[in-house]
Amino acid sequence: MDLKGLYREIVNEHNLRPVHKGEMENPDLVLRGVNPSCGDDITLQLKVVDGVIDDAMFSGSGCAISQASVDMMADQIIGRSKEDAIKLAGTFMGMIKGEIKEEEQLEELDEAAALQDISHMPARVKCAVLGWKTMQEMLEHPEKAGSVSTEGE
Amino acid sequence: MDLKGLYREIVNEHNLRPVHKGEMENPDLVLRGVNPSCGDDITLQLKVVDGVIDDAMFSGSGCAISQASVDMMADQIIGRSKEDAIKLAGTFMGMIKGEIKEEEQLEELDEAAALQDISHMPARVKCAVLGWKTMQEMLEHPEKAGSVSTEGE
Amino acid sequence: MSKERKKAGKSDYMTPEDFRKDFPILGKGDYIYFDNAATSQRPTAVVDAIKDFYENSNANPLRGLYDWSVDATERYEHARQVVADFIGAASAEEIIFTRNTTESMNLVAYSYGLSNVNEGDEVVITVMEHHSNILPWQMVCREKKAKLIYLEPDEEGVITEAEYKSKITDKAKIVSIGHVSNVFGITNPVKEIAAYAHEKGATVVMDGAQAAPHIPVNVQELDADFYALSGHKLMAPMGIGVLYGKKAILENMKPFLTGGEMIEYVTREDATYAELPHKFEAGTVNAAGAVGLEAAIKYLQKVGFDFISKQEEKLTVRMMEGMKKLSYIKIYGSSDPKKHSGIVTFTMDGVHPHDISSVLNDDHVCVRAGHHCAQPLMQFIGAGSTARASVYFYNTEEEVDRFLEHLSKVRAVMGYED
Amino acid sequence: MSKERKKAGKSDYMTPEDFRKDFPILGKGDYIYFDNAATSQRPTAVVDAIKDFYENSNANPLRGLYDWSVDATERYEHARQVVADFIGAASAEEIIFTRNTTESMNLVAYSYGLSNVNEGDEVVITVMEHHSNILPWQMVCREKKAKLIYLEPDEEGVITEAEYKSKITDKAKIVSIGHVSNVFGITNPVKEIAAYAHEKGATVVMDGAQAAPHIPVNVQELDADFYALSGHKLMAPMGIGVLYGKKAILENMKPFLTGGEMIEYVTREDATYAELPHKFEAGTVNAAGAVGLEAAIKYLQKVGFDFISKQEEKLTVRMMEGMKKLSYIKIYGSSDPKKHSGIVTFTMDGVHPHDISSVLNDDHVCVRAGHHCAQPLMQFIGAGSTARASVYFYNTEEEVDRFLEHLSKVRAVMGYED
Ligand SMILES: Cc1ncc(COP(=O)(O)O)c(C=O)c1O
Ligand SMILES: Cc1ncc(COP(=O)(O)O)c(C=O)c1O
Repeated sequence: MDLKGLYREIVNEHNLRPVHKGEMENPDLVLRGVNPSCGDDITLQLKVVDGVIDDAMFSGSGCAISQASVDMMADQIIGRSKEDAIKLAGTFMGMIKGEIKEEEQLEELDEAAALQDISHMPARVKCAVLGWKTMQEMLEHPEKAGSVSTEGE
Repeated sequence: MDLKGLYREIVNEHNLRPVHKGEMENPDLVLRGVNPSCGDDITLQLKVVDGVIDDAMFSGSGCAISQASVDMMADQIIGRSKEDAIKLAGTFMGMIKGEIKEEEQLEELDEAAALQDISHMPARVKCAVLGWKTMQEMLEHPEKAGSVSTEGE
Repeated sequence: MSKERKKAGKSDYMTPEDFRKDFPILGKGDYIYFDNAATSQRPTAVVDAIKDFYENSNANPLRGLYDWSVDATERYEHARQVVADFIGAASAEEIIFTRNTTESMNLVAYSYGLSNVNEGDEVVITVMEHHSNILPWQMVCREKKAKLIYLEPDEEGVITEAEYKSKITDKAKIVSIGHVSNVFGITNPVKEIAAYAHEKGATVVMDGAQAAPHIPVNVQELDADFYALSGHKLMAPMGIGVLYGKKAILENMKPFLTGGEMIEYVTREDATYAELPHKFEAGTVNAAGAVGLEAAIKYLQKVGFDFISKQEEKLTVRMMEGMKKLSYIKIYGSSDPKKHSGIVTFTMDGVHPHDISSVLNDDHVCVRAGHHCAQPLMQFIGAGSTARASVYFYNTEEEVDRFLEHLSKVRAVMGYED
Repeated sequence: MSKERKKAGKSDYMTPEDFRKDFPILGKGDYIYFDNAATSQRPTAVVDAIKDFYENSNANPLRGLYDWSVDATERYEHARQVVADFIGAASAEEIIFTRNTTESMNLVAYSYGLSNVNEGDEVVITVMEHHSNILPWQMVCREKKAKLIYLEPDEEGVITEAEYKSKITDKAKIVSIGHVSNVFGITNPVKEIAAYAHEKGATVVMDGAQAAPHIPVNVQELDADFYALSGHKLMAPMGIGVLYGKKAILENMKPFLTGGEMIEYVTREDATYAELPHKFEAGTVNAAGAVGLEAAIKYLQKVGFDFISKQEEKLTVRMMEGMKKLSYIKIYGSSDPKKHSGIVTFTMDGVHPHDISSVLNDDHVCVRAGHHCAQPLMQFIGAGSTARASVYFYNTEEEVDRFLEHLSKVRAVMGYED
């Protein structure tokens, strides 16, 4: 796989100029996600209004793939219902694991589908899915998602 | 090496019809010698008069090589001074380790020199030297050599 | 393929000769290798797998982000999956690579035993166990002031229902049983014992060192909480073994060895541990060994347990029949050769087992003599030491005949006139 | 041989090309393998030795009385003697075969540490240690309520005399130091530390995993009480490691793992243990691994530490000079390339080490990225993660140049316009 192409075409833009990076004021849900082996360490913040994700932001640091992936994810989930977002996370992780390959399903992911090639790079899979796993976790187990000040330590 | 020849020519005679096997009355020195890995287990008994080995006997059980070797040893040490017997043990062990090969030195061992070929059978070395080691130990450390009733357990 | 042939099953038409060519050592000289219970021989496929690993994907697995390391990781984890499937584990996470059965048992004893056995509790094993399944429990019982209980077999080598039901009580915390005995060759009723032990609330450990090479194992059907085996006894390289553990149990255990590869975070004061199975695999793993184990399992599956047991049975029947003709020989364990897993342990009147082995070696016959790392069993059967001939599927009837021929002459060599 | 040539010494005329042909993997494709600190590559001689063992003397060593087992035992014990000579041990009994450095360290911690460290005592290590030389001591200190003390290096990576003299006190029971750091590559003053620690009454453990492949080691000159190393880092197979221990100390230690091969007598209640070194080698040994280690040591000796260090130095100087031209790169440890043992750990502004490694992999350059199993050191130097290029004697200047060329393009790939 031409990893360099992937960086140039997709990853760098989101890594160097992320749209959703920063601290959100009064988020409804906050959860930290970490990949111990890489040192990827993000804190995802969501605002949820009437079951719909109104805004998503992240802070923290990590490799370009983890950072870009979470930024792209934010693009995709804002405006979706919680259920929809969880479903989308399933599609993304299925794609990365190489289990979901149909164009039609992948279209749902829009730009995030560009990370499909990561499925051939097992060592980077964790980086690509960190944001999505964290999002899924916080929506399915909102009890784990406290406020920034306590969880962000 | 033709082990079978060794058994036929030397070992069997001493193993099946040992001259010095049995219990000695009132021995001066008694020591148990054991090879845990083979199960060879002998108790050597010596009578020492004026620093000279007056009689030697052994009891216990073990493989043919260990039994024959200790019987041959008894033949050789009876009538020798303690110092001489210890020296002879050194010669025997040197021979078995393959370190002593000179005819002249080996002649000292008389019939026991027949076990020289054991030096090519590392797995049986322990069997061949058990009696000699026990004898050496009890002469060098008479404090370890108690009476049959306590050591023979 | 004719109808009969199909019906008869493939293994009826296979012969050891189909496989012996895969074992270079068996073609060298006229040695008869009958010490398979100690360690098996390795087919070319296993050595080739090791070579291939080193020549094509050698790198330190699990951490590297570059191709070779990713490759090494995949091959290592693939081997883990093959092992999981081989013994019917629910998932590969339940498979921990160790050096051998002995290390597997020690891992359970140190990490599970010391944390779960308390004063007054009981640990139940049998008197037939290999030292590897005795000493670690002696350690646990000593440290924890618990009691070590021994189940005893009847004259046919069987642990009866009455025996285990009378000795496994509510006090039992751990019941650890050999699946197949390395002295009698008998297959213990581990499934039944496990069911009963579980009723009593005990955790069940099975020593599969002698079982895995000979009979199909399914840890879920046996309901083993832990199951240990050694690669070298089933044609894999030395230095690789397996511990299976139920996920729920492994997850709650403390790590045993600590160091690289088994952590998440380490600070100066403390550490958190990696997920299963890595939590239990400290330091650089033996990936080449695991890859060799995979090749061995695949080879074994190609041979098939069907053929393995048929051939072992055929050889054991022949061997025991031949030995029965020698009145001065005593065979231990079951009188039924089919219950021996290819293992025949015996003594010869007036001849020490070590002499039997040495004399046979003069004729290039390899059998073991000694306590077979089962001293309590030797004490139980009243033999300080025994001789043991153990066959595997690559041994032949002709070898058995030659062995019997040589065996029948041992007493004469030792000076007896029968 | 001309006079000059003789005087110059053999290693001046050797080149990596003299050896690369012995490593099949190095001839495959255009991969540049710069992760030698994680594991080395294996020469054909090592794989051949394993193959030869399995094809000519495969049997379970140490117990069999027949030729193959005797042969296997002799080869195994011969390997032990070769290791003893390689590290200058007084006798082969002081050499225990383990799986790797990690297991060696755990053996010391469990068997010596837990019995000799008491409440209020101190164990002294450095913040540069590999997790294998941290976690076992955290365990000992936790169990025994002792204190773990960390020596810290200065900016050049040096543990100064002032540092160790101020922190090793009469309370120190164990001082355990890496001989060569796997991150900085620096050689620690272990001999001086050992002398001081002994004065204070402490026992000295040395982690030689990174030292043994690169510099001559003499455990008696260093006065190490224990010394650990891994075969796989010096071209031996995976799955074989070494623990050296002074005889007088080993003799007084309890066994660690228990089971077959390490006992004298076993009764139902208790056991007595075999002599050194077998007391510490439970279960079927990895004889083929030991034989492979012997072959590796012999190969290493053929290459010679002279050539190894000259070549490593040459490559490291070139690499560090090249990297210094890239202003966005920061190198850790000593500014003197000669003090790096071929290990260069670095970070790149704005690019995560994992991305460096992945991008370089696209160009078939293998370097490691992460915490290198040394998280406390990462915390100390304030880098969550670093990249590491590590060379061995078979690497070439041409490879260094290509590496530098690729490295200089990483930031562009990552979207920076320098
Ligand atoms: C300094 C140091 N110590 C210990 C180790 C652990 O070695 P192993 O993983 O072979 O146990 C390593 C290598 O990873 C090392 O570099
Ligand atoms: C029944 C049984 N358990 C355990 C072991 C120990 O296996 P290893 O020496 O490979 O640890 C053996 C083999 O020696 C065995 O036969």
